[in-house]
Amino acid sequence: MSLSPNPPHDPRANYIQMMQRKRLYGGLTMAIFALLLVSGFMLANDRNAGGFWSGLPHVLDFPADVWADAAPKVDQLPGHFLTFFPSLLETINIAAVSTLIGAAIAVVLSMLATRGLALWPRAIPVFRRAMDIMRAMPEIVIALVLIFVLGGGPVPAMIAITFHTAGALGKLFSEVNENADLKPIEGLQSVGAGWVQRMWLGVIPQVAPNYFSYGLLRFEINIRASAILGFVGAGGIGYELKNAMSWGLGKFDEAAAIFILLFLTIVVFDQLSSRVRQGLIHKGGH
Amino acid sequence: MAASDLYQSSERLFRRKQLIGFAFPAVILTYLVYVFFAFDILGLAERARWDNGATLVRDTYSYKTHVTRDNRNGETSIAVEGERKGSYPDGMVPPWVAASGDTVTIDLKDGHRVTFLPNNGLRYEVPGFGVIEAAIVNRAVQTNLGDTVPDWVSLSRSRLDITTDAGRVSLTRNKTEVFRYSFGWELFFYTFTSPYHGHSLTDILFGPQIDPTRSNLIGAVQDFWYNPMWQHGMVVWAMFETILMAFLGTFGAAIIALPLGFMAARNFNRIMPARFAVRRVFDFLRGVDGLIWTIVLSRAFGPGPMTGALAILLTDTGSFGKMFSEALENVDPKQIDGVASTGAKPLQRYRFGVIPQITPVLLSQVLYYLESNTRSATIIGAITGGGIGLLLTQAIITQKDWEEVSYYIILILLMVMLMDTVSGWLRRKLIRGQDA
Amino acid sequence: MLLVENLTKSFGSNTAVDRMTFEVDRPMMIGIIGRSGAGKSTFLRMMNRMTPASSGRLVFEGTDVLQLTGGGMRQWQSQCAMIFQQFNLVPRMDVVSNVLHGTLNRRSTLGTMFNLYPTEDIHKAIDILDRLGIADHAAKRAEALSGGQQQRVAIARALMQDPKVILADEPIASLDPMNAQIVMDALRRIHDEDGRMVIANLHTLDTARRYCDRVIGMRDGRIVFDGSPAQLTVGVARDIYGADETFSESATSTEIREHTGHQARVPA
Amino acid sequence: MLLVENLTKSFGSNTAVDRMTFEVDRPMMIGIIGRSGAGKSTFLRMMNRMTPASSGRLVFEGTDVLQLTGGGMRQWQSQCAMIFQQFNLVPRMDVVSNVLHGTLNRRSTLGTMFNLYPTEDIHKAIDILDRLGIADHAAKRAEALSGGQQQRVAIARALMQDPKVILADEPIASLDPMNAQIVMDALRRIHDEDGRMVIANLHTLDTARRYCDRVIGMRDGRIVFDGSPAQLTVGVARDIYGADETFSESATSTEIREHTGHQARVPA
Amino acid sequence: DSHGITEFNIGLLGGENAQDRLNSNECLRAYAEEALGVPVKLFAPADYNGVIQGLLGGTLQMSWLGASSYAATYLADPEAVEPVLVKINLDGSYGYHSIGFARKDSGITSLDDMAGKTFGFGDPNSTSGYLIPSIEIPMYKDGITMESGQYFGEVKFTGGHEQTIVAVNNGDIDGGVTWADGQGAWEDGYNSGALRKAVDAGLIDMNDLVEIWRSKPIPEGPVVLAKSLPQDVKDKMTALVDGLYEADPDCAYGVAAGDSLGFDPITHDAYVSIIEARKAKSN
Ligand SMILES: Nc1ncnc2c1ncn2[C@@H]1O[C@H](COP(=O)(O)OP(=O)(O)OP(=O)(O)O)[C@@H](O)[C@H]1O
Ligand SMILES: Nc1ncnc2c1ncn2[C@@H]1O[C@H](COP(=O)(O)OP(=O)(O)OP(=O)(O)O)[C@@H](O)[C@H]1O
Ligand SMILES: [Mg+2]
Ligand SMILES: [Mg+2]
Ligand SMILES: O=P([O-])([O-])[O-]
Repeated sequence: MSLSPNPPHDPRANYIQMMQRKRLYGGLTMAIFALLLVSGFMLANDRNAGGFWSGLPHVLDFPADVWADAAPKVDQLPGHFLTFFPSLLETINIAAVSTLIGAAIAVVLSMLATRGLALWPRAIPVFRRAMDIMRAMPEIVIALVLIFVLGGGPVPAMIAITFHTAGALGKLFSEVNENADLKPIEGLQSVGAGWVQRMWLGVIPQVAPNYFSYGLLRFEINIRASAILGFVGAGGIGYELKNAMSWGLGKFDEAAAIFILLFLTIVVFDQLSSRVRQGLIHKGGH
Repeated sequence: MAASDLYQSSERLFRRKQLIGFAFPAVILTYLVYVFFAFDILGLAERARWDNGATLVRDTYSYKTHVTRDNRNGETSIAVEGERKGSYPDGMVPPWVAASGDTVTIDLKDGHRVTFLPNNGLRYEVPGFGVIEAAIVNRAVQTNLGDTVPDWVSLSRSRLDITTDAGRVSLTRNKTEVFRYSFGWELFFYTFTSPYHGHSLTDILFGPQIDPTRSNLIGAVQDFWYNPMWQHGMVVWAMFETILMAFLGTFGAAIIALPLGFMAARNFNRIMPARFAVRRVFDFLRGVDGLIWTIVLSRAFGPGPMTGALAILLTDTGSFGKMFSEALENVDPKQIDGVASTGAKPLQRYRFGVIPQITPVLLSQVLYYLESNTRSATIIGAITGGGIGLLLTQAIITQKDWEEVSYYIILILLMVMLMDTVSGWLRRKLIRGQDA
Repeated sequence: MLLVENLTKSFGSNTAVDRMTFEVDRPMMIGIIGRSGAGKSTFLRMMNRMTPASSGRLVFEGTDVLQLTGGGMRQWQSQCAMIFQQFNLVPRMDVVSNVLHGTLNRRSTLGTMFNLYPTEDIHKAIDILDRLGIADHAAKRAEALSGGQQQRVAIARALMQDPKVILADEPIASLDPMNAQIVMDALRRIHDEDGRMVIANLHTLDTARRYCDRVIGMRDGRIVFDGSPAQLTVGVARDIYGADETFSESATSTEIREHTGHQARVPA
Repeated sequence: MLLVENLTKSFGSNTAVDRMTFEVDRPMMIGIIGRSGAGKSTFLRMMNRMTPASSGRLVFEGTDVLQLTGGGMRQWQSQCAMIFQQFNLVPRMDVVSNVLHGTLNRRSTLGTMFNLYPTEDIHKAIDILDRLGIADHAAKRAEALSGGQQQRVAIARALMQDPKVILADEPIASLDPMNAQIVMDALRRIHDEDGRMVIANLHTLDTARRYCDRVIGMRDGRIVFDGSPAQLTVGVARDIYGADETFSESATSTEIREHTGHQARVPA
Repeated sequence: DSHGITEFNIGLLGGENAQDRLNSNECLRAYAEEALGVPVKLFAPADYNGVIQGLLGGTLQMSWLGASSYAATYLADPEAVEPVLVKINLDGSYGYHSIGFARKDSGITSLDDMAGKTFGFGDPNSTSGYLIPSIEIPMYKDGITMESGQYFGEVKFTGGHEQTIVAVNNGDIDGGVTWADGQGAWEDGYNSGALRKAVDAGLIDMNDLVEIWRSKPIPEGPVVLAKSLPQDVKDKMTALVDGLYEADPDCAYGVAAGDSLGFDPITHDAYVSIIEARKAKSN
């Protein structure tokens, strides 16, 4: 009763053949992957100063040192919190501003790069490439270069993170845009609305919840990024942490205080953003 | 409803919308203004050193050759970027340098010409300005400039510095130095010490044997690989180490996070406190950033790629653990029921009821992280001492080898984009073609 | 006042509209019929300048609107309102805002982004909604309305443009017969009362016959019929639709007659 | 061979199955009917040990299966195959693999982890698929099959278990009438040819009447009818469903009769 | 002869391009491999702390530290490393100075003019870039402290010697400290040190800068070996580095980061005062 164009010969043999082929490919893939993993591990182990197995028992040495230095000075923690709070604020500000500006740029870029929305459809590949490059650029690269020109402080970090954020969010936003309903936009086009009006009134209301959700996620990532950039001289809490950590024994109490501050901030924003996003997604219905 | 009521309610509606429409940007604008002052943007504009920026940009596409005369013994040396590794061997001079006796003439471009005169003298013909002559007399710099020193000349008793569009000249008691800028990345393929310097590709491939001890191909590749200025071999290794860190970290984390994900998923672990504990562990691993893990781990494992890989592994175990457990909480129980109803053992239930469902989700998340971890590995490498990130940050911090900086940046961009492409390709390939 | 001359549109090798030519000398209600793929939508979209024409002229009151670009083109669009089968409203916005979108071309971009519409425009929007019998829904989101109500909002938006021409692309195809009638009545009333030209793509013959002053039949991109509704015999219809003798009009009728049994067969 | 005695299941204060008692002395095809919430699914799930019973006994061939634990329980599950309304296959795996899941209980955990099954099992799986008329789809992913085909794969998986009992929980509720008939025919044939006991929850009276040897009617967790299909009169049915006089069987019929007009009304 | 060790890792302190550091020390690596008969590897972490952690964790066996970095290692674990050699300058001394400097056009000529201004340190683990100035500058006159907002308007770490120089030159900070041998002409950036390197790189024009402060001589940092190494390994490595200048001056130039008279033995006692200083700066 089969209507298939190539009538079945022997389903048993066919299947076994297919299964063996699949098993071969699957096994080969797994073997290559395992080989890569194991040889990669051995290579990394070899090129590392200390070996993995010999280092494993000492994993807690550093935390133990920190603990031994900081625990007796626990009474100073609140004071340290107060001292370093302004730096934390700077870190959060860097993240917030770069998320805001980066998202704004991303909105425009993503629309210019989405088929159906683009102002210049021929230039879509240009904007796509541009976003790829912005996204591929690690923040630290831009920050360090800018520090040379602009001097230390929050601004190089802010620009660096903004740049990367624009690329990263741009890609996500354009994925959201692809799913936007084009009908309202055509409707607006038919009344003679300009491009900005079409985007603002026709697209933004549709995609805003998704934008917002991705923006929040990015904000959380950017807090880490801005803390990290402090390590290379871009100010904020990362700068303080690096100095205290570098000094080591004698200032581990400060390091611990800064670490706790930073950790709590990250966790709080992480939880906050996942709550809000959950809410958005459930409310938005998609 | 009467028309006037409708009018009013609509006007109210629009007033409210306008209010929101203004309040929202206003709040953001206020915040930006606050940050504008908190970050001292105005002061920044003053402090910004655009000349540094110009140096940076110029260095990325050009290089300078130093012609240096040691004023104590009168010897002249020529070196690219003033580095020993870029020194011209004895007897070899670039075409724009002419030496006759004690006099060395250096032809900067556009009619600029510098001459090293005997007795530590210096003569610089600047088109459209005239001739600047200077010498060390009684251990002090003497010039023909008189009182009118143009602003592109910096003069003190012990030092003269002239900066023009064509190059730079400096004169001190110890040495006289001329910098000539040329376009390109000089010595990118071979330094002067290599016999292959100055040979074209066709020469090397098809020409007669250049180095009697090695075949052309082998010698050319070796000397390129070990080029002492650019050190391509080391750079390639560094890129490889970076990718290795990302690869080991990402997949190691995925392997560890999978069983832990089950322990944190509501539908697979009924013991609330255990679930809670595992989740807090995830939060902790994630919250302590990879960079801090790097520092913590470098005590036990020392500098190197393994330390970086482990740092990525720890952070990502947190991220994956959270994502995996969420994916697990969304699995379709019907499939598990179906497998369970045949009398399958618990492991078999996971293997056939759960794994096929979550693999596409997990795989796509893991592969997405692979690309982003290549970027993280670049940063982490800058701290632990490994990979392209270290080379890059160090080159930037020493603030002179901007051409190397741009070389590294280009390589990093290519590397990340490559990883993006690879992970995207794998994602499409595996998730479409993959079967349990 | 409207002259269409050799208007042609090709998509690659496929000619969607083929040397279409006709003239209209006074505002009237025109129905365009033809089977799916005949080029009806393409013609309307070219007229509204949403799709660029391949060749030909489309002269309205002395101006070749196909030559307009940029602001001039957008101004023409604002004079030539379009109503879509799927309404094409902004679903998450309230009804009045959707109607006010009809004024976008006249207002500054920045002002419209902040919802700064003049009060008289808001009043006018309400008046139009009132005229179409849906003023009570003014503050609701468009997506909360039924299909027929949404289509009336779309008509209100068109009227808000104060257009000289209203183009309607199968305005009732997504509607049930009850709502279809309300919407067609509204369009006819607008024509009668305001004297605007209305060009409507219709997929049902009886609608065309009942509401239009002139009917144009298209087949494979070409005009194959152009005449009064009375001239539209079953034979002519068979020609237009390329149907054989089994063709029966009632199969596509949307008119609400006494025998409600047919309702279930109205194409969705 | 099967004795159910005072079998009870409570969810909190809600008693889903209430002192259910019946006995079966030889393999037969039993249909359980009753309206939604009557406890049909709960009974099957208790029998398959997917849901633990609150109290009572369920003795099969001398063993109280409710007392089994661990391996013994899983072995019982493998002898008592279950077919679900939603098929509950692994959609991303191929059909044969899904069928082979029926052997999981017999095989070592390690081997199955890597999808290693004996060749004779694979052959047997294909033979079973052949018997059910879907051998051609053996290599396809389960999700690529139609509902009726998927349900037949589920039956194949059940047969692969070589069970003494097959439990089927509304096996045709997700299927169109055509596929429903194919699936029910297959179940009946399995009973007839292999002599396995089949217990099926059904939501349509005529299916129960047509395919079963014995029908059990449940209401609010209790057995309110237990007899032959012939005894299942409209009055009894009204009792079981708690319906009034307007109850008409044909409203839920899935049988494909000559007057196809009814097809459209079959619940989806 | 494996001496009971299977590998030998050398840590290279920052201050120069990692690539160049690895390259300059490649010859030392090869000599060491030859002498020890086990694989020898070079590691160039980004900052001082990377090397310190490696020595403390026992993953690095040798390094040329700064005095303060040695003190940090010693304070964290006195049993980790021992100093064996120190670099000798061309004039036979083994010290250098911390130099305070500012832009000439800022009008600052001494610490007296720095009141209310921004002051920059380098790396927290640097002797000349932090430890010594942080102790000696407050001794310059009454009322100077190194707390932000007291005598100086702000005190911050730039991250390293190079960054301090660029920051002062840019005007990001008004004054800063870095290291120099203090010999030769100011206009050249002295004979050696971070200023000289910056001049050579064309980053700064010394005519734009003025010296505003100079520390007492600071002892050059020691070459250290892990204490846990077998004695013969220690002896071999000490002899190797000690004799490097005589055996291969080019290699010594690279390892000692410039012209020197090579390395001479030194002991822990030379750094006792630095260790005390560091203790004083800890919380
Ligand atoms: N954007 C496009 N690209 C390519 N071909 C198109 C495009 N739009 C329309 N066409 C083709 O042009 C022809 C006319 O299409 P059009 O939409 O105008 O027909 P229609 O009469 O409106 O039909 P319907 O009743 O289905 O709306 C069809 O063959 C269609 O496939
Ligand atoms: N897991 C559970 N938790 C709580 N109550 C349950 C659970 N499963 C079933 N019930 C309840 O038990 C009762 C019987 O449910 P059961 O699913 O057995 O009914 P059914 O006869 O199969 O109905 P249907 O035709 O809808 O499948 C219902 O009241 C139901 O709400
Ligand atoms: Mg159409
Ligand atoms: Mg049920
Ligand atoms: O410790 P330093 O070498 O930076 O003075």
